[in-house]
Amino acid sequence: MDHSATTPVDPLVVDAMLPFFSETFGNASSLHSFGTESAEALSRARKQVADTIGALPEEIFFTSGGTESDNLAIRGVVPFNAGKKHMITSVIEHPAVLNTCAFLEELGHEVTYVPVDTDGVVDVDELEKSVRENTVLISVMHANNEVGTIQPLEIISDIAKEHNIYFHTDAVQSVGKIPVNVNDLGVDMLSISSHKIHGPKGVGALYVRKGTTISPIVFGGNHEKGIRSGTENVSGIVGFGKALELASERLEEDSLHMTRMRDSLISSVFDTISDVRLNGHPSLRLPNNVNISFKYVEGESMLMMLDMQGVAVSTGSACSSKSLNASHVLSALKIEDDFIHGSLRISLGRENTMDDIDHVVNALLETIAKLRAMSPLADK
Amino acid sequence: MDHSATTPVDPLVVDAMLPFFSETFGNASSLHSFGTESAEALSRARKQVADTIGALPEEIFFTSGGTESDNLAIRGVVPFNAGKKHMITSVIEHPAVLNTCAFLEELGHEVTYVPVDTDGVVDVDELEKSVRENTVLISVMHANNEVGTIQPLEIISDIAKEHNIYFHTDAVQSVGKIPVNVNDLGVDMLSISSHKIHGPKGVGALYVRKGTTISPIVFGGNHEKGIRSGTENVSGIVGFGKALELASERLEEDSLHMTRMRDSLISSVFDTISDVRLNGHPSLRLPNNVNISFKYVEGESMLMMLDMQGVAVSTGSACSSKSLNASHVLSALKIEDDFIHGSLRISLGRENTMDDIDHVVNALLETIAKLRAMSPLADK
Amino acid sequence: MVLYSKKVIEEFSSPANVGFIEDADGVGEIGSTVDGDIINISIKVKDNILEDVKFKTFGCVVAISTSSAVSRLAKGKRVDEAMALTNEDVINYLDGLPEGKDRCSGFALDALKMAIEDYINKNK
Amino acid sequence: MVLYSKKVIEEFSSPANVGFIEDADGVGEIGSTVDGDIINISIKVKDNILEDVKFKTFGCVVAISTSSAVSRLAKGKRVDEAMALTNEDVINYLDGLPEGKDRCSGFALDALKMAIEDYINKNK
Ligand SMILES: Cc1ncc(COP(=O)(O)O)c(C=O)c1O
Ligand SMILES: Cc1ncc(COP(=O)(O)O)c(C=O)c1O
Repeated sequence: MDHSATTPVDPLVVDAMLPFFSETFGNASSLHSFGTESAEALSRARKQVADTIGALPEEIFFTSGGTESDNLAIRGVVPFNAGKKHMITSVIEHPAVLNTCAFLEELGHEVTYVPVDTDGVVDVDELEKSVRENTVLISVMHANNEVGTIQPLEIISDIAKEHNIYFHTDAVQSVGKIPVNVNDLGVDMLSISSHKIHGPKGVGALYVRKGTTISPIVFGGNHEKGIRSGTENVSGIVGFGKALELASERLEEDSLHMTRMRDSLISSVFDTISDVRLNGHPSLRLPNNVNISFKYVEGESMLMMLDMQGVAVSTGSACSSKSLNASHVLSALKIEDDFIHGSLRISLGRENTMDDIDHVVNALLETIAKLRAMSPLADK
Repeated sequence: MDHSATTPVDPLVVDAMLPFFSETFGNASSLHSFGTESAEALSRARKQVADTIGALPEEIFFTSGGTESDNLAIRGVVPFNAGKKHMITSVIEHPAVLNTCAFLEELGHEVTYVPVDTDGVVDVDELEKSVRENTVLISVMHANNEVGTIQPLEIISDIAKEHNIYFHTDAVQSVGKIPVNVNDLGVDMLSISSHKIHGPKGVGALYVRKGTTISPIVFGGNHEKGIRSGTENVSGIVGFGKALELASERLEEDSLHMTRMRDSLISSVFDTISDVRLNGHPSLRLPNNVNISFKYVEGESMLMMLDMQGVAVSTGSACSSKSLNASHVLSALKIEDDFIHGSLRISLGRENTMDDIDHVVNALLETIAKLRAMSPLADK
Repeated sequence: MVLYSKKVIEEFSSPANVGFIEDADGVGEIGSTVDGDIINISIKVKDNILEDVKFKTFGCVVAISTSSAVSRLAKGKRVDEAMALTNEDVINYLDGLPEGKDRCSGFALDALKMAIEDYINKNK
Repeated sequence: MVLYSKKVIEEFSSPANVGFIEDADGVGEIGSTVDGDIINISIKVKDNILEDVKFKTFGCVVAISTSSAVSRLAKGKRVDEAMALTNEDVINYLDGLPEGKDRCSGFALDALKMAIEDYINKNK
């Protein structure tokens, strides 16, 4: 129930990877036939990734994950366009984007963080207004990892094209859950992460549209056409390719299945628990994302109590050493104080069943009842 | 016979990894118990890595491989010491170091590339002379990947300490083959790569001595104490830890075994084939490295013919579209024209046997005979 | 999650003394929904002894488990003894708290002391 | 390695016409040890026909396989026909050469033409 954090590797994916540990273990950059088998495996995986998102194999660059893909897209473009020092992003991006932007600001670049509405949709008018002469890149995520809101990328793409600005999207959460096609979305770069779609951890890819000039952020033996050096993680890449292939084959079925579970979970919670709030957009929403706030109770406590009942979820509020912080995403959605500390993200996976949903609902009922009984607020 | 390029993953390592694909697949940064099991697995691996090199667990930072570790060590230190713009390295470093240095030069930093003698040993006097007021880092590899020469790191460490300069070493080739202890070597940072020691590809580590200030080069969710963001490659890291543990348990035995094979291979070649030359240092040499040049024949042709006989090796001369280039390492060793295009690196692994050595010698005999029969030089 | 000691988890999942004391002799409450923690402690005092101590807490695992721990530690103690309880006593009782979770560890004790002061003020 | 066509590999591993022709009518040689490729082609001409063509090559897989291919293509041809051979003929004969390996693909043909010119010059 925490599939947005990570997913189990599909057994078919593990099977696909196994030969590349001890048998076909060649270095894909070696000249001998041993290395060539690995190189061929990489080519197959590259095609699997490309096919899934409507790209060409030569537009796919493998990385160590979604975080590195985001870094590469932004830092591979922004600092290398002299005179164009400005980029635009949204306030609800993943830290992989936001912290990269913060780093660029330290280096003297300028970043505009466009706000979102209370459903988490990026304010497109604001975005357009923030375009400058020297804007080189727009980076807006496809779907948000916390509240599941899907962004209007097609509209943003039009703005980017009109002003001749590169457009990157972090599609780490959307791939495998909704259709993702680089041409329909109109993006120049797109980040994917393997472990979010039943592939292994530590692998990802950046799609880079032909004609987009990008510089590397890791230097070395010029693997991946010089864009990403380092001996290729062959087994990981093979698993990633297989996972994406499976995901795209199953997309329609999985998406329907998850949507059903999602909607059933949301309506059960609303039917049985009072003082709740759905965070994120009611319909422009990932099929596997449920993000609900419960009044009078706090996130980490719910998380712990649910964990005791075998339900793993996540929360947008974490009690750290300094403060009980609401996440930057929930804050950006301007959720009321009463609700902001009691948020839960329940993210479904294709292997979940309606029985799992029943179990979660029961666990939630018990958890909320118990915690509200302890809460000084519930009585007031 | 190309173990310096990569190694098969040890079956024990694969076994250690398997549970972390589909069973214990939690995100190590998640708060629920599912994620905690992964976090514990990372801790165990961190200790395995630390123990192997005499470090503390909190001094180990996991990366996506040797290349990234080298990048992190250099780019995490050099640009963040305002006023200290100079670093020193050697001419025979791996491209992961050399190309990172080239990038820093583009950014306005200054790099001195210290030469080596004809055996590939770094000229320590030159190194000391090149120290400046504003030198912030020395990066010299422990053992060279092409010719196997082991560098006098202890001496270089004394120079670094005397002048208060950070000292990094790329130990990607030495770990698992010769003893590597960060305190004996006197280094502040040390790079390791998993796939060179029978671990999975796409994982590595950088050792960073406590008190060394280093900045990240990948930004995001602040994994690895903020030094390396990105969801941790749990299965890969577990495999890496196990591989290092095995390597250090077997070090003495493996090293002896490889030394015997190496010396037998070298003497057989010298006994049976004329006009040959051993490249690299005769004794300060990795136990698994054989690098020999054969007059009158060219590297790629040898490689191909050996490959047909099931022997995978590598060569320091590659025929590219522009020129038949000798590697920067062989060039730095000032190997004569007659020998420079006919180099072969045969790098042994612990699973090789004396029978394998016999097979290689026979394949070499046949290959050299055949190619020399075609060569216009052999007759002249 | 293993971050927390067994004792913390125990205290969190089976807390003692949950509730408001209707005719309390002293009440202490700290926090707000903005801060995200509210701890309410009410006490009943008889013959200078804390006969009853109850808490209601909105907050994280540490907020709840320390509240419960404080209520147990204080109950049955003399007023001066209860006032002498330290943060360390609470943390020891819970077999330690994980690093970085010390922010709210003192809140429950603060609320108790507020309640005791409330009692003392009322009986001056 | 699969970079190379089957035909290239075949030609490389079982080359035809290896050797120097002792009493050659024409010899062409290009390259040096510094460059790293040396191709020597010698020819025997009778009645305006290349009766024999032999090569000796120091170089990479492409250098050797194109040398062998050129020797096969030229042998038995009239002098003018041999002079008319193109790089494309050689590459077609080898079922193509991988990208980035075109540097030395013309050397063998150049050496052949040097040998033919040598023959023509000698017989002027
Ligand atoms: C939207 C989004 N972007 C980027 C990432 C980072 O990807 P990875 O976990 O592969 O580093 C994540 C996942 O944590 C994510 O949800
Ligand atoms: C000396 C040396 N440094 C760095 C590397 C790069 O490590 P990795 O292959 O893990 O990127 C290698 C291997 O290619 C190496 O031999």
